[in-house]
Amino acid sequence: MTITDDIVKRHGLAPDEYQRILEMLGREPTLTELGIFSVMWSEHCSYKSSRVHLKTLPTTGARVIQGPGENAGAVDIGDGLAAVFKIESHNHPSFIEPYQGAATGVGGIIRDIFTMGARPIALLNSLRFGPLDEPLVRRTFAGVVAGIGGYGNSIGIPTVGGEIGFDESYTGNPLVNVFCLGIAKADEIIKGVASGAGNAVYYVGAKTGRDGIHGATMASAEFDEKSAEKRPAVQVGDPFMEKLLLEACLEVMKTDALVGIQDMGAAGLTCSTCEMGARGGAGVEIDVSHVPQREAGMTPYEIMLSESQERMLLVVKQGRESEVERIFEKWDLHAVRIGEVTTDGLMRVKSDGEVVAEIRTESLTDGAPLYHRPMTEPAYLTEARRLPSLGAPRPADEVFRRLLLSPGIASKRWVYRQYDHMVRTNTLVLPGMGAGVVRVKGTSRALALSVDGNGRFVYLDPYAGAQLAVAEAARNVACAGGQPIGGTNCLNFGNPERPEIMWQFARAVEGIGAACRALDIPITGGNVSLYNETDGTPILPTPVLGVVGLIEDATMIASGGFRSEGDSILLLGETLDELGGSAYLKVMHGLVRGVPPRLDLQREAALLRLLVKGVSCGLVRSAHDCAEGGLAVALAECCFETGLGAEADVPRVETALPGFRDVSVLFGESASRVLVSVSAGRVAEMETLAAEAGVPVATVGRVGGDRIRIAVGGRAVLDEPLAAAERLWSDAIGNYFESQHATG
Amino acid sequence: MRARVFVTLKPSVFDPQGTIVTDALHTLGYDAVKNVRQGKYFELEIDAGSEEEARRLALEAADKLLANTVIESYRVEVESSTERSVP
Amino acid sequence: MRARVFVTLKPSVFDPQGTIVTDALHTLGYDAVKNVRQGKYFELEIDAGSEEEARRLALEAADKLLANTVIESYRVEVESSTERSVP
Amino acid sequence: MKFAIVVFPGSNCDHDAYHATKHVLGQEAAFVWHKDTSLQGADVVILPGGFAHGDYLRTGAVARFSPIMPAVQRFAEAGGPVLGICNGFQVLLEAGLLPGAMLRNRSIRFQCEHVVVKVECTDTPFTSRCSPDQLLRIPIAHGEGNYYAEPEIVEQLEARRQVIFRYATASGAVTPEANPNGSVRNIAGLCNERRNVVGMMPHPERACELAIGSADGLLLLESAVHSVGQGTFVTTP
Ligand SMILES: Nc1ncnc2c1ncn2[C@@H]1O[C@H](COP(=O)(O)OP(=O)(O)O)[C@@H](O)[C@H]1O
Ligand SMILES: [Mg+2]
Repeated sequence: MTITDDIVKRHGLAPDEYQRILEMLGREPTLTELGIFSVMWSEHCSYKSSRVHLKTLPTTGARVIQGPGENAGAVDIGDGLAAVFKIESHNHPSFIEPYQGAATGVGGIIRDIFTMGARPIALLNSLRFGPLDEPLVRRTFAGVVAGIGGYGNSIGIPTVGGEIGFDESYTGNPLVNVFCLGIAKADEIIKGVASGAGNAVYYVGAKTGRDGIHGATMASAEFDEKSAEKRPAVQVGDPFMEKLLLEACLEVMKTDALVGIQDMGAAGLTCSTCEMGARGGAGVEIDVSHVPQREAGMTPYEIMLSESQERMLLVVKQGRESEVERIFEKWDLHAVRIGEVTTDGLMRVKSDGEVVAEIRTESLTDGAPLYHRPMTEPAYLTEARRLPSLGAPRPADEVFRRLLLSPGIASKRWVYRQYDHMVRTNTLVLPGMGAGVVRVKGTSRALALSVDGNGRFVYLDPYAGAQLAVAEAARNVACAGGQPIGGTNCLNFGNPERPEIMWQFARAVEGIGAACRALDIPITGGNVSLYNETDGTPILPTPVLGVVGLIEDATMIASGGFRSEGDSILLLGETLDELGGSAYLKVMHGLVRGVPPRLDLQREAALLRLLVKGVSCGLVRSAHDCAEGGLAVALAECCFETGLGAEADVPRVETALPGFRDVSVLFGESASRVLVSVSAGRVAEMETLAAEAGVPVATVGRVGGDRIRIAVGGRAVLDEPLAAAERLWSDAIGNYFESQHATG
Repeated sequence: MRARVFVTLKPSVFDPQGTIVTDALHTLGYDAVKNVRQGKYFELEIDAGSEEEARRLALEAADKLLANTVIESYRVEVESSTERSVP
Repeated sequence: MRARVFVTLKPSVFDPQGTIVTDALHTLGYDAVKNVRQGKYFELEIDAGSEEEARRLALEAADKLLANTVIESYRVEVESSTERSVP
Repeated sequence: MKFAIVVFPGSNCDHDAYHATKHVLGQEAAFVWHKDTSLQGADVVILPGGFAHGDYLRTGAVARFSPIMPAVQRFAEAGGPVLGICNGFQVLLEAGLLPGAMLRNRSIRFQCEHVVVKVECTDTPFTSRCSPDQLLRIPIAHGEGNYYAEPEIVEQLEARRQVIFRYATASGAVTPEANPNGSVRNIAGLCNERRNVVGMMPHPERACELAIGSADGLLLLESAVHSVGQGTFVTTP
């Protein structure tokens, strides 16, 4: 078969990319080879547009055991253990088939973690949808949530947290980012390498079908009317198979019979084969006719490109084969030898003994194109960063209620109730507010986990917005008492071939880098999802940060809810006139405008230290940061958690918009602010600690009663019955489904 | 009038449930059962003037709600009036 | 040979899924659909010498495994050879 | 005292049951693989929660045919204490060791949350340390926990005092609002006629330490230790 221009184009390869292939091979590729190049050089697998930028992120640190480049990152958490974690996106598949798309997203990230020899102990997710008023969005939302639960619950890994945002830009392009964390012995981490000539290459897990062929290229192509035809068969997740794989692989890994292992994710057998070979500086030869197949008549092209789920590729030490086979048999899995490691550095694919592809492994990995794509500051920014005139503000109580009812702020209980968040009996802080906290059995430690992002801020200022995402995730784990020790990121953006999008991307990565350096959070991995657009309209740029915090003493943790009547409430940090990008502007005025809150990284770092110290010594009884919806919403959330009311009087702020003084104080989203409660007798102690840390502090109120009362500068501005407010907030999301009987 | 809707995974779509059922039947000794695919089955009571109308409604319901047409296909049968009289 | 097994909840048993589907259809405006009951549907490929044998095997499989007879009843249809030749 | 924890492929609360019995309760515990045929001389058998065989056909439907099940059956017939938790309860129903069946939750969604159950009877090996009407705070996590039995069977269960736990409000009222899944008569757990086999949807093994939200479930495991120690429930060889 000769390769025509049209065939090249249908593989999503640019003409110069095809030229590069011709040069590398020194001949025309076979169709199978072309398919292999196309998936490996797709944006999704090669990071060709993003790599030059990602290189600038800080990835090292005293605790880092494994930085980017492997299936997941790993940091040292003491006691000879490592936390292995990563975040992955499954945006496009979740739009096409919400349940299966989200479910297989969960399955994929779990494999990345246990592939490293780690037992997965926690899942989180970060989701974005269009407005819930739209039936299609409700269907997507309900399907995604059910799919995440369906997979995670079945396999028995608790989903301990997450976040959800809503904006019109996600209507045709929802975001489904899943984070998983596992625990491994630090010196037993296993890598995805193939080495040792003659070592056997094994395939284990589900049979290969025609599903997801071109999935990897699809994840890199913008959606348009025509993509409906290109839509490949949807991949169906099989959590039961994955549970067997998980247990069997962990058992095999205990034997030290493995050289390396990698899951077959995007680009399936192709990706795992050439990446393992490239990492080990070796060649790999396989014969696809040995690959277990679900359908008759599959071609080598299809077998190599299939993205069937729940499959693993292993390299086994010579002489240990039967031991490995036996363990898989115990779990009713049949490990099949499909090839072996060679010395020639080639990925050689045979079919019934006949060579159908032969490519240098590095050509597919390091040899992939690398683009310095052009960047331009988007024109929309000048206008968007100016706050238009807003008319007269609505009364504070009305704004308060509208915010509590808005799905971005409303309780996510309807969602996390569908997730098993307690299985494995490690969850010390259940979903509800702030970070999820899981203990590490066999040690005295615990880990606080949070994923955060704010597309509005990033849209208005990618550099600052990305920093704010890092800071919010770090602050959330610190509120629980966790010292941030590592991070991962999922970068969801539009089409990188547009200079404006590329500029957003580059600035956001710079922002993440600067914030992580200042807060001492090495990035150990992540994921890039580009081409998130519908008919040319991009999503809000949405980098999502996952941060892991280490808690030395699992008995000294805090959650956000107030603990006892009579406790004093202190506000750490400073409130400024900062409504830009706020939920207030979005919900009340339908605007994504203004300048996002200013972030002083030094002050944020001081705040994090103060929180960790205050929580770990038992002084801080509860801590909750002021994020979406500002101070008023944060205070309400602290009350809702435990059903204790509060009374607060907060200082005034000078504002540029004369009528908006109260609004600005109540609902502005100034960064680096946390509401903490301490027992009344220890206020002075807390104040001293804050002063020493250089963090502004003000005692603003006390816990108690059955109302939420807030005064600004001594003047009462909000006085709401707690129970009624709580009901609005807790029923808001469920009401979209129950009352309207929306279909799911 | 009664319509029955059968929803099955499209042939190319992986059916983990059917696989488990097949395995379980083999364990029970039913080796003659070569393959099982699992689907959904709905019985709809429809207030319709004619079989035609009942069929149209059932087809619409299947397309809009009962089947996930991305991965499933469906088939509708309407019980004829003689059958209907059978309890 | 192909056998189809239909498993439905017994009439006396409340069907949570069917109820939700009925409500959802009403929300979509299909008020003519008075009631929906949801069941399971299996397609079995059976290596059998006769229709009789296929039926017997399918009935056994249904009774032992596919249906929980505490709450469900089942029905088996075996495709006749003429039907079988249809693709 | 030795607890046997049966591991089916897809069990996922097996480690939790092990942790609770071994590390919290301080008793001996052992995993028993579903393909085994012996319970290794255990005094108490736990069928843990999870998704055995994926629960793809029906919860517990495939697991009941596991090679270990005849041994469980014999152990139960001999009077040994058996506790089925969540998926384990579903397996006991499918195996006919307890009457009735499970339907999808009324909401047709999976639900994970703490609930309150009221102890109805204390004369079982798993409630002997509870007091009558005691309220326990224990989490549920299931999509099919909507217990159903034919009306005559339900009457029989009531008459023979086989209902062991009912979903209740925080103040102990057995009301529809307190019923998370639609179970008939708010049934959260029941026992067989001989009272040695107990099945329950809530997860006591997830409620054995205050650090994770509740220690009420520990009472059930302590009851088992006590009952076996008293000789009330021992297998008659
Ligand atoms: N998609 C989700 N999955 C699981 N839990 C979630 C999800 N979204 C939100 N939650 C939980 O709901 C609570 C409130 O979310 P959010 O308001 O974003 O948190 P925060 O208080 O950290 O800003 C948190 O405990 C969070 O973990
Ligand atoms: Mg928030």
